[in-house]
Amino acid sequence: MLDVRSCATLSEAAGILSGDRQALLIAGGTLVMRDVNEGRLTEGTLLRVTDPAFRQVNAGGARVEIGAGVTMAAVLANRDLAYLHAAARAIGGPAIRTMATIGGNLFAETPYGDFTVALLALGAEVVVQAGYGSGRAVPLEDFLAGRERGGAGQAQGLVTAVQFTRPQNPSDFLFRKISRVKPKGISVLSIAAHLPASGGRLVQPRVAYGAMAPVPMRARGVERVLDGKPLDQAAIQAAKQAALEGTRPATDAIASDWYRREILPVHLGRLLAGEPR
Amino acid sequence: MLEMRKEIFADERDDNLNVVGKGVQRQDMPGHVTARTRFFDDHAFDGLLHLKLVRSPHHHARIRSIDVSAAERAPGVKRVLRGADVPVNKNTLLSLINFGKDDEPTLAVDKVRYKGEPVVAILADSEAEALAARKLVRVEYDLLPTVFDVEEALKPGAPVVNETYPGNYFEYHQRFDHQKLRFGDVEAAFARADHVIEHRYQMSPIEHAPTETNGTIAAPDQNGRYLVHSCAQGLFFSLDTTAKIVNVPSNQLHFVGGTVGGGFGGKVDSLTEPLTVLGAMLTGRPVRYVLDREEEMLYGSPRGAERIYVKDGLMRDGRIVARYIRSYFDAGAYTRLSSYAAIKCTAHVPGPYSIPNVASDIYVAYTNRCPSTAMRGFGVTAVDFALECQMDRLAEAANMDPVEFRILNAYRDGDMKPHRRVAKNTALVECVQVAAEKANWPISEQARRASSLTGGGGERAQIPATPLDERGQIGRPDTRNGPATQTLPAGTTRIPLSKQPVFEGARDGKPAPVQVPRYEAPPRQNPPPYDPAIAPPSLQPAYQPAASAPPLPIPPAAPAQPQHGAVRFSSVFGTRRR
Amino acid sequence: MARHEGRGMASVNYPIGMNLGGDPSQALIHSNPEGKFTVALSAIDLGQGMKQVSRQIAAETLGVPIEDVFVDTADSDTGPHDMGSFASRGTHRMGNAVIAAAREARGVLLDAAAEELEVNAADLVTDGRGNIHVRGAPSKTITVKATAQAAQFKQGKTIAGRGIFLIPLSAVDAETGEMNPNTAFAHAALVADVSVDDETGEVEVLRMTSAYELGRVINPRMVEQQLVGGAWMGISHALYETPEPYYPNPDHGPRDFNEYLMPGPGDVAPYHVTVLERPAPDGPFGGKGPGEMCANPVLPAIANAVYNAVGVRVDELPITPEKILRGIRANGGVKPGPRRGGPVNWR
Amino acid sequence: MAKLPVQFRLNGSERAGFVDPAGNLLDLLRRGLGDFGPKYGCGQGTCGVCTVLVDSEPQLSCLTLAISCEGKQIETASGMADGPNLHPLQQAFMDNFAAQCGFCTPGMLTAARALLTKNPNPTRDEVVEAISGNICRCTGYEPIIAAILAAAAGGAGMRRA
Repeated sequence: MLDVRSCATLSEAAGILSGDRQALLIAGGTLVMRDVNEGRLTEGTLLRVTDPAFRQVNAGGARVEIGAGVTMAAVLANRDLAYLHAAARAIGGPAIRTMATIGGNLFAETPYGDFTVALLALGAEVVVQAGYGSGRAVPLEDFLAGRERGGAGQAQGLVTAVQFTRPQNPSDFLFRKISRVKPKGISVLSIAAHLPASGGRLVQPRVAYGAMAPVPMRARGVERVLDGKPLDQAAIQAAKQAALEGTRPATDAIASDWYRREILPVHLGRLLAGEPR
Repeated sequence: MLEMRKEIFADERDDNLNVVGKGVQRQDMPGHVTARTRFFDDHAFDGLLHLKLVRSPHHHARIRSIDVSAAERAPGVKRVLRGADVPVNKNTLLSLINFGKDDEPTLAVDKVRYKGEPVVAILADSEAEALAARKLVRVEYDLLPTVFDVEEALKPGAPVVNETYPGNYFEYHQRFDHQKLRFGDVEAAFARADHVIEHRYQMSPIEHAPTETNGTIAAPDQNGRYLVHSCAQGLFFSLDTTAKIVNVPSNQLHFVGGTVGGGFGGKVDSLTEPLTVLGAMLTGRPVRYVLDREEEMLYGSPRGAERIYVKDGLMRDGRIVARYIRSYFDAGAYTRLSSYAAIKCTAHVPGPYSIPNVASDIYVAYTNRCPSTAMRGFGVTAVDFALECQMDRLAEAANMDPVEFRILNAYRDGDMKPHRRVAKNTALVECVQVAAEKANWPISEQARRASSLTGGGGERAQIPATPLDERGQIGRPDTRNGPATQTLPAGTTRIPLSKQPVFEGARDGKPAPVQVPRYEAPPRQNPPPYDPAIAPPSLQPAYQPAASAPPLPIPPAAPAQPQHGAVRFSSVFGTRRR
Repeated sequence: MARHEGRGMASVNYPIGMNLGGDPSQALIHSNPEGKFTVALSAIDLGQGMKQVSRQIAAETLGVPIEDVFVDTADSDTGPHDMGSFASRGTHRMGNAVIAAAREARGVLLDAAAEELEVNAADLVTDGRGNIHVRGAPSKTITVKATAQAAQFKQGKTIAGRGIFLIPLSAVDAETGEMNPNTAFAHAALVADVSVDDETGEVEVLRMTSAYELGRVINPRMVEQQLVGGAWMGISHALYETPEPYYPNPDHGPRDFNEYLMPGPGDVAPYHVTVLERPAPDGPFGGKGPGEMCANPVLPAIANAVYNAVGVRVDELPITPEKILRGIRANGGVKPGPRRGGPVNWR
Repeated sequence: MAKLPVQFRLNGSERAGFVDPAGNLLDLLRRGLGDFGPKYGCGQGTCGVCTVLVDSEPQLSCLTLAISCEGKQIETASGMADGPNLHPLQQAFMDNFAAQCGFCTPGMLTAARALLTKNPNPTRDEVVEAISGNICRCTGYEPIIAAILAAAAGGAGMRRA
């Protein structure tokens, strides 16, 4: 049977996680409790973290840190995080957003995990604490690669927070989730783009996709063709041409891999051009 | 937004009513908004056990062994049920009306025929304990070849899904692998039509997806009875099915329900009642068995898929002169209610249009998927999709506006329908006219003047001469393309008209208080006697012209039978229960 | 990118009740000593409004106020047998059974009133507000309440009635399919306006306009509920939902309401329904039953509208963006059909 | 496994129960405390029929650890009416015939209540967003949207949500 332990500090939770293979962190509950309710998770220990640091947001400065236990609703309530509101609002309905956390979203299986796509486009790092030591920052891309390799990313330790550099200009950050059902639906795909510009030209743009690979992925081909270019028709056309590089979408109940590939360039083009979906 | 058009058909109604016709508040609404409405699961019982199923992970497999010993020892587990524990472990839903053979176990014994088929039931003190114990059940399977396509399933050599029906089709009238409809000569009409247009349509399976999943609570009551909180769409239908499977007299079961969180057809199969009652009987404890959402989605019996071929003969002036439909119901692994849908579908062909030559062959095919069942529009929704898409194509081929085309071909009062009954009380023309008007879809003066009350009958009331055939004899796929065997003369009917409805209660001799239902006088024809329960159809005269037929005698009452079930009468179609 | 508007229509009929009959419904009605009636059934209310439909029919037939009638269903110990709530049979079959039971109860009620008023029961009428009086002489009157009290405490009468409605089962001919199917049919026609995105294949249902003929409407608000909710389900069937997205391949079945696609509250299409009433000769007050058919015309009307918009026929449901996109590719581009009137005559 | 105690205010009254450590709030409310207002519809967080307010915020009780509710304020649809007086949202749902089977209604009302508490004058889009996590299979949503807008127009949000 399942037991539950409450941990007053992140270190305590990290220590238990590293020592007990049957221990599992529970934050908002939207992933773990479903597994409990449906009988996939019947043994082990659920760890609750009551440490306030787990729910802390430092969003005022250039370097942003959001605790892994911060909910989507808390993101939406934070004006300093306005550039992330579209991504936070893409997660579930209001009740889910009251519960679902940034940290949980990092573990959500495709085609879920749309908030992580936004973090990926922001070049976020994941703070992972293994054992009782202190946390270390891992590039989100590496973290996701580890998740894809190892199934549960939990083996890497306790995710305590995510960090990233705040976009200079919030309007440089774009996010769009394509779903069949409105206003709330599971992803056909999602796209996030951070497009900082200098002198009318894009500088090191970062673009990420959800549901186009087993885990959220960077669109390196798109980033390459956009880098150093003005965001004009020609650049958008080139981005659409490069859109599919590296994609490995799945066929699932929502859409086929074929369809995902067909519409990704379309939606990327519309997003970059500032057109409605 | 709803608008009433009282002036249309006003002369056929008396609108001087007190409360009928008024938009007064629903009796159940205060309960709904205060959350006081009690659904089946909204009842507290002390000592409640929770039932969870082990289901087949395979689409088709032989069960080599089932080991429940570890599960039986697991914490909180009070009982583990296997097929052998089910008193009558073979049933078909329509056995209650003597239609079809028992073909479905409550818990699989020798093999599983679809992914998700129930194999073992676990009863424990909590859901969590039942779920944990579920992981401890060991079932070994030998995989069997599968078939998922309805037409593949009917080919010789296809894997046999359900041994009760070894040809993978439901058997109609102990003669055919499908239900026929024959009215006029479609082949001759195709030959002289200006266009012959044939297309294939595929209705998808649909999950009913009521927000309340299927479930039951059963509790031992006083006097050896069991109180059963049920979400069934047919209370006695479920009670009788349960009584048969757990093998108790029906009055040992006290079913309470009637307030259901959505059904749409998904709660007619008694998916949970029998096992829950059995669990309560064997443990002496109240038992709750509720499908979780994934079970409801994947194993809660969907609307069956249907594949429909429509072939039409069309004249340049837009008249449809022939329609032939070949349709396949995907029953999944067991019959449930598909056999009935095929009959209903046959009655619905060719849609609300007057077509002088119509034929159809409706098959029910077994495949290795979750058994399908009734859903909102059962037997009709899919055909309407096919027919109305086809109508759009025909209108285009005739170079006609789709609205004009519907009105031209619409059935009207007095038209003979292909199942050889006269259409009455029709209103398709008026619906099309009003919809076009509100949508601002311009139509011709002629179409605007059309009426359901005129233009029907006369020549359109005649039953044409009809070629018959013996295609699709049971066990003989080689006969599927056989020739016509004989021609029924024009005007022939064989089935007695329905008896007057029984409308009992007002025997006090008092004047009728308000309008009461009227039932139409039977038409003047006197069809010949026909009762396949007394004599199989093959022993009947091949045909009998209506004019020479004797008056219809009143059939004798069906003898009482000792089996379970609310309604008892002899088989009227299909294969009789064994 | 371009969005293309299209318009399509469909017309249908629908059989009311189990196809071949043989599906009885029964009702019991009784009054308490105050003239308040209980209708005991075993019919099922799964949201379609069985309780309220039975209640209105009972009140109308009894001639008493709606507040004086409650429907109690379903309990197999107290409610007599009913086949169930399916096949659009509730209003038609059970409605008739309730009428039969209510007529009998009303007969006793009027008998008791006649005895109190010392008149002939045949001369009595009810006003639907709780009073019984002599036809043409409203001052010669007694309340239903006083009548019920007199009947039960003075006259020794039970104000009760029982009813059954059964269309006897009939047979089907093996060779011709001849049969006596349903006796009542409802009708509908529906026009759908859609917009199709030619780069993504996505369909937006812009609006729908329909006309339904349903026999006598027992309660127009509840008819509206059925038709509006059913049209939403029709859109869902047409464009979104299925447990087997790659049928007949059984893989990728949805496991929850996220994966099982249905239109959300943001996908609602404006919808206008006009209702016609051609009473069914054998229906309760001429009623038929809108419960099942309300999704049916939506599916083909949308399919035909998509064809009108972009020239793609999708003959396999659901009409997913993928199928439309593949169709546009196969056709070498969008092929819009002729414009068909509009804009609609409603708002 | 030993049961754990948990205590909170449910619709204004102090209530307590014992639960499995990993037991969810929905089971405690329904089977432990007899509040059958919140329904079981999926156990997955995909249907919204179990929606309750935890400290005024909407949560899915099927995904909420019961023990995490210690000391909190839980409100369900069962406690919405003020004695015999319906909450304006309840009245608006009645007036707009916004329920058929009624199974999604408690969750819908709760989701709408959460909206109007924060936003007494929502737009249609905001209403749609507020109920986007709640499935209704009967009504086609339109009557529910209309009811919530009507309740807001009548001042439900400001009066008492």
